[in-house]
Amino acid sequence: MDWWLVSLLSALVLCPLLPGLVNRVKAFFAGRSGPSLFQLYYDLFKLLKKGRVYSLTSCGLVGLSPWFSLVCVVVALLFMPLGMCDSPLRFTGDVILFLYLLLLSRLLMVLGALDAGTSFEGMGSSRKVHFSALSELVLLGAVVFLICLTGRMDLSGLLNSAGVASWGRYGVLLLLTSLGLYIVMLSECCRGPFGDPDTQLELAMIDEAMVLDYSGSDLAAIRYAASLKMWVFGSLFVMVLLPADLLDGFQGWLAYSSSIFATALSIGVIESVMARYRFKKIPQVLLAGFGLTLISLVFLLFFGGR
Amino acid sequence: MSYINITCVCFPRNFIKQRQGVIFAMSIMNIGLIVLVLSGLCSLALTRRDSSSWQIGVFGCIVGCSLCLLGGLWSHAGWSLTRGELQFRHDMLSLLFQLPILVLGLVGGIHSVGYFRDHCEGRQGVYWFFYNLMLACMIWVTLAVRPIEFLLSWELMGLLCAFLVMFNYREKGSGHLAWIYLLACHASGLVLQLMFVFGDTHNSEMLFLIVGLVGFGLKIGFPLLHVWLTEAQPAAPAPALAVMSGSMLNLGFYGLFRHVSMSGNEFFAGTTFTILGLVGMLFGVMFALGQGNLKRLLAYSSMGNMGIVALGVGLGFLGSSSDNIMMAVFGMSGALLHMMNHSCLKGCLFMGTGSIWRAAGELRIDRLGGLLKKMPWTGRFFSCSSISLSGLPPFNGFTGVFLLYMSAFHGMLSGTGVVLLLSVASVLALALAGGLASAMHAKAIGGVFLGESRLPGIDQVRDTCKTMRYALGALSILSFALLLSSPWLVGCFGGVIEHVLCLGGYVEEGGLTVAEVLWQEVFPLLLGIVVFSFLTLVVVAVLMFVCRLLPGRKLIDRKGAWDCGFAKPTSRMQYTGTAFVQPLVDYFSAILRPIRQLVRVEGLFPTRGSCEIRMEDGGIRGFWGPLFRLVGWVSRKVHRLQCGYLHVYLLIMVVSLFCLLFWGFVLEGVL
Amino acid sequence: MVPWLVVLVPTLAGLASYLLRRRRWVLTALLLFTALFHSAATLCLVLRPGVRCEGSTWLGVDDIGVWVLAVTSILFFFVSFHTAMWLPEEERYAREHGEELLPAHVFLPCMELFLGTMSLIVLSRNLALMWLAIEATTLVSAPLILFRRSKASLEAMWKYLLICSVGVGLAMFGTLLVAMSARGTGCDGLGFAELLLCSEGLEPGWFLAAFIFILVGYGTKMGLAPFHTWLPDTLAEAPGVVSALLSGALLNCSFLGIIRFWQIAPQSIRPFCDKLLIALGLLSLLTALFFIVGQVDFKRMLAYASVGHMGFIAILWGLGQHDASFMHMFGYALMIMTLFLVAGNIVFVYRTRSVSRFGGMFDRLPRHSVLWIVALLLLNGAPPSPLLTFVTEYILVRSSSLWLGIAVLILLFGVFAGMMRIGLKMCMGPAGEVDVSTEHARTTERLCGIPVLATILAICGGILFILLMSRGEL
Amino acid sequence: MDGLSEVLLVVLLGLSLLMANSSRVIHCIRLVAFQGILVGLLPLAQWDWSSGFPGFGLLALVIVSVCVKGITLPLLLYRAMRMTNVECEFKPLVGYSASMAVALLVIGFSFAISSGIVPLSDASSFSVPVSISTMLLGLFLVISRRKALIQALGFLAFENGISIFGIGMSLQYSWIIELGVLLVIFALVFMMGFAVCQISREFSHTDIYRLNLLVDWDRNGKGVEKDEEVA
Repeated sequence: MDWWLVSLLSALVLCPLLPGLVNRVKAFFAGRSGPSLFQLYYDLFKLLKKGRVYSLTSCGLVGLSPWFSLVCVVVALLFMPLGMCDSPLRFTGDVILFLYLLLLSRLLMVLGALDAGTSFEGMGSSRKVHFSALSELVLLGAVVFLICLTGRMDLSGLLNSAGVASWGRYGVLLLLTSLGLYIVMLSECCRGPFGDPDTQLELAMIDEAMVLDYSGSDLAAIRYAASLKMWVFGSLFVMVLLPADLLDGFQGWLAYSSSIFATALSIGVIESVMARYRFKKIPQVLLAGFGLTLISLVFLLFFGGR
Repeated sequence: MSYINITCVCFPRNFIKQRQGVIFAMSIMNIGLIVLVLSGLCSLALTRRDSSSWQIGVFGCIVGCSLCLLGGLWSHAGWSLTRGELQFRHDMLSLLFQLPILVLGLVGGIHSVGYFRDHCEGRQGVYWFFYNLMLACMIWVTLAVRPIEFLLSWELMGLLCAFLVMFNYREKGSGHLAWIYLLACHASGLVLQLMFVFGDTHNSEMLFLIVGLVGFGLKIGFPLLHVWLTEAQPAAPAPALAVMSGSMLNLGFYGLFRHVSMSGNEFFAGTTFTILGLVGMLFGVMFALGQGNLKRLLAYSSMGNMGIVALGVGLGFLGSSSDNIMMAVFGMSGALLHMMNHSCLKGCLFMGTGSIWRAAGELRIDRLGGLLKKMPWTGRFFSCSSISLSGLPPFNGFTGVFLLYMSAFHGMLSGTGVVLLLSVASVLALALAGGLASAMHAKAIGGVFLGESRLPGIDQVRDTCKTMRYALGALSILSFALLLSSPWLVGCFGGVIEHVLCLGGYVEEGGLTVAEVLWQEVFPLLLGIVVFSFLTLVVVAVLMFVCRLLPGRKLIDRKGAWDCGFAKPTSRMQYTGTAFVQPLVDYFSAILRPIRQLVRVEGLFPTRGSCEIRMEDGGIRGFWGPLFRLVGWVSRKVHRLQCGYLHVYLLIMVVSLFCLLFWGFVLEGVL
Repeated sequence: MVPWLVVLVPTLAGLASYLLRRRRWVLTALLLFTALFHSAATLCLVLRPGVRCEGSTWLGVDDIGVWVLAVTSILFFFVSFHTAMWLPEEERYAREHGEELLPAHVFLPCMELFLGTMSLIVLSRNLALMWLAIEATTLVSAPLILFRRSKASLEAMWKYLLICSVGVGLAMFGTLLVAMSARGTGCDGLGFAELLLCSEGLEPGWFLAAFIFILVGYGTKMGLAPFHTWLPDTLAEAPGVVSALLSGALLNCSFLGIIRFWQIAPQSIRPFCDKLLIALGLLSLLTALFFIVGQVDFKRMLAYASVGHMGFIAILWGLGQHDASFMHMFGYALMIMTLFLVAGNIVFVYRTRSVSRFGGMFDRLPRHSVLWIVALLLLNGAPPSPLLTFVTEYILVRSSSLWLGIAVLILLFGVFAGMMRIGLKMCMGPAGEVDVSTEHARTTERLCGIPVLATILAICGGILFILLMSRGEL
Repeated sequence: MDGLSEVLLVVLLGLSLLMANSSRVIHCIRLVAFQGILVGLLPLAQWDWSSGFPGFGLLALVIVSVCVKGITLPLLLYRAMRMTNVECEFKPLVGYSASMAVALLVIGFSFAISSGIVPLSDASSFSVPVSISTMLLGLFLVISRRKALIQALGFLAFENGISIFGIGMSLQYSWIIELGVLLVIFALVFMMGFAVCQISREFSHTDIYRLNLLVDWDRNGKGVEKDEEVA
């Protein structure tokens, strides 16, 4: 319980490190000394101090959507079994609420982008809804697999009750599923081969294109929410991967956080060794991720002794 | 087997005691019906005097609906009586389906006052006549007992709705739409008649079931039987349309629950409903994605939502067939809850389209935009309902979908074979549908209310009159109330669920009764949902307030959208709704078959290019169109017989005379 | 006595009004008088079975006959009043536009004679006399078709004359064959009563041949497919009132002709007679479907609809649902009359019958177009119609075998689809290419009184039937 | 004395054969008139004179029917022919030699089927095939000839065939009916003659085959858009 609180706080505090970490890794690969690890903190502070400029076309939704979507992500975070301990707020079926809150945050960002009423933001949001509709499929596929594996219906139970024993039996399937989740993470956070976060070319953007017209504290909220979302998806991936009953308490927290940072490192590595996919290819990759979860499900149901 | 032995739902027949309250309730309800009918007739008679006709109409609508509401709620324990030739029966099941009718009827009446204020064309009397009679007829459907009465009310309801679809008869092609609608209504009447006759005479349960599914599916809008719903119904005036697609579609399920007893072949019913639901849900939401007209988009989403309800019912039946009461109860209650939510939200949305139509005179999404500035309240109500209808927390649309997920999860955990397969499939399909629905509603909201306005005369647009806004507001508040009250609301479904799933209070050892499941399993989950949704909203409000204190919250300036340095972004630069969903439409083009008309820009000094994407309804393209064309072709061939030559006619006569003689004397060998 | 009056008074009235052609009001008065008298006498026959003299050798009436007679009488009542209102308008228009019409002193007498001969069909208790009457109807109704002296109407009349004469000639042969089959029994002279008594003695082979000939002969007159070929031409070319009488009254009377022979059929071949009726009925429904779909002329559409309904009635009779078939006859007669009267007025305003030139009639002729839609719906059995969906169709499906019922329902649905498509195309949408002088339309709007009355009556009948059904008395 | 009646029947058969391949209208009219007279006389031929002189009713009937069928109607049609001045039938729908073959076939057919039917009475069973073939040949004329007048004649022959059957089977029913039948047939043919005159006045020809305004079959593919304005 207390370690859950600790890791919740650490998530809220440390999540801006993830982008910095990724950037450092990329800089290392590029042979540059990249921006500081804490760059995002500086940016957030600066943005919070700045005032905002709204576009004339916007109808006030611009001011609302970043904060609302941030809150959605935070509330979604509350259901996660952070630091290997079940969330105190769990209830049966909260996984659905969790996923739909993420969906809502996405929808709000999209609406905010459409509110600005410019072509690039429309483009970004249209791409966003396209990919997210498919990543929703992958996520539910993973959830179905986990439910069939663990027999639990709350997020904590799902991620946190596949212990060493089940690793012994279904390790491969868990790997496949986590791979699918990894793909979803990449596409949702627009990292890696799916989107190029630090491109200057709007035509290649997804999330960044959606936030072109934000400024000041709104932009801060968006940046923060993005990194937090990265944390959330990363911990989804990690929790599936880590055997639940291996560690707990401080070591659990340590393993958890460190593996999330490791995930960030891997993202950095991938971003620096791979080129961005064409947008036509992204749905296929997502479907491949869905295929992974489906395969693991099928194996579980038919050869898993159920 | 048939309608006869299905007794009142929540209690055995002998329980009916004509208590004072019951008698009071009955008479109140009958008075309400009478008021509806009479006011309709009066306003038709006074149609020359416009003001008095609409006053009488709306008065009768409000009074009648509220009386019926009062009577219905007063004794939900149920009653049945015989007034002269007619038999009425009222119970929980009826009440469940009456509530949307009455509430939407009431609000729709208020909305249509504003809707027709300056656009009556001297035909308000006609509108109110059909509107009030339609409401009365729907109520009668929920009260009718004997098959002949049910058929009568059913067909009358369809007819009155058809006349409402005809109401704007001057539009081009309105005749064709009205034709489609009439055909659907009549077909459902015929099939139901067949069903009742089978129930009478030919004792074949499966046939009875299938025919019933077709007949009522024609009202629900199952895939392939949905054409009238998505093509024709949007032609009706918006308030009436709200009532129709908000509460008349439900009546299809009412008929199934009331008159088609599935006992004995739950498994078949479950499989059928689930598959129909899956197909309908995905089909509806995909086609809705591609629609350019707001009304049609919403109509397709109604089809999708009916698919969701059917999915829930199917999961319920699958559960009861595999003795998995958790699955059964979760599915069924989710279906009913989603039905309620959909009625409320869809009513709000369609009335919203009415307001938009009156304010902007345009419903094509790509021609609209930026209306939120012009009509803020309509916009807010519309957007909230829209997001809610795409099944997202923290709105009421989420609760029903959530219960369906839970039911499917239970099916996965303890189901095997087909049940397992279908529940996995329904989880995945629900996920996909959720994603697509959010995209679709983003298109609707963004295209209509957000961004730069594409409307030529946007400056003249004003928000609509108060009554219409009040109607929308009332429905939005009601949907929020539905969210808050959902745990307790679901608790009331017990009797209905028992009746529909033919559980009849039967419990195996150590098992739970339906009521126990509802109160011990469903209630806490919904409570959790409600709490968290509420929490989210509160946190957002608090955050919005707190952030006002930040220095970064102060608004420095409003400038044109930056948009990577476009000097002056015009409305023609922003993404249209069509462009917004184009990747998805292309992705599903195997199903949607979009028809693309592209005018490329060419030459050194290109003139304007354009790209238009339309899509024809899948049912028409795939099935009905070819069928009707075939009949037309055959009949054109057959027309040659009436060739105008007297000699041919006489020859036909003589030849057929000899054929008959041959038949009689040689083939039959009567001699 | 009363039966004789029922036949004689219209005939004499016809002759008288031909002789007194000088004064126009006399013609109208005689027409209305005939209608009133006929309905009064029919009422008397309905209410007082004493005066029916069923057993008589020449004229008399039984329950079936009374029903058909009542339908005919009601029909003529409405039609005569409508004629009294419509004919002057038509003649005025013709005078203004220099058209040539059949003079009223030929038209009205022919109508009265038509009524007389139809009553004779119903009342005759002798098969040969009935044959005479049916042939006579052909004679007296032929000039009515010629009302507008157009080429088309002339052609229609010629076809009507020849086809019906040949058909009825075959029926004559059938009647002779009945006499042949009756030889053994010793009752000659084709009196219906004694044939009914000695029906078991009839020689089945001869009688079957007789029945087939009768079916073809009177079926031609009744409009059963494939002998219906005269019907669309005639009903389309004749003026509305005449079409109403032909389709509403004459077809039923000819069906009664067939029924008479069915009644005296020996039990051994009745099943086959029923089978014949059902087969021809299905064929008629099929014909109606395929000719109504893609029809371009709305009066022809109505004609085919009546073919379909005749088939439906035949099927009902073949299934042994005799009451139902008569109920259907009643509702059908009322509705088809309404439709033909309305169609006549529409043609009177628009001067064309081709659907493709219509559109937006709700604006031009609001009452008529509402009436048109409602009557089409009622004819196709939308509630609360005395017809198909609620009463007779329900009974049919209930009493028929599964697949027959389904087939009939599908056919009826197709007919409904075709008719409603045409009706809605005419009434809705933007205005068609025909332009109508508004005052002409306004004057015509006044002529919708009788159709409205008929529709109300039909609806009342429908509600009555539905009540009877829900009581379980049908 | 059946001999006489059988002679008459043979003659009637020959008459209808001739009618089948006579091209000139006047010729047809003569044949029909002759046929009518013979049919009218047939009852007398069948009367066995041994039993005494036939009754008044029968004689009256014979006289009337001979007058109507043999004299009045042919005269009427003759007048119609003069008014419409049609002399003969150009290229009928079925050629004359073909008509001859058809006629022979029809006669064979009718003999075949009537051999199947048991002769019920002492009356000459020979009249059954004759009547059937007369009827069928009459119908054949109606179906296969273009001119309205010849169709009317064919109808008359058809009626004659029916009455041959009635008389041959000696199905007597009350003379009122008989007279009525005669009257109706008279009126019918009268009406037909009148119609023929009308047709020739309106259309300036009496070719029924060209009389096809009223159709549902759109020959030219694009809807039946005749739209002859009513009146």
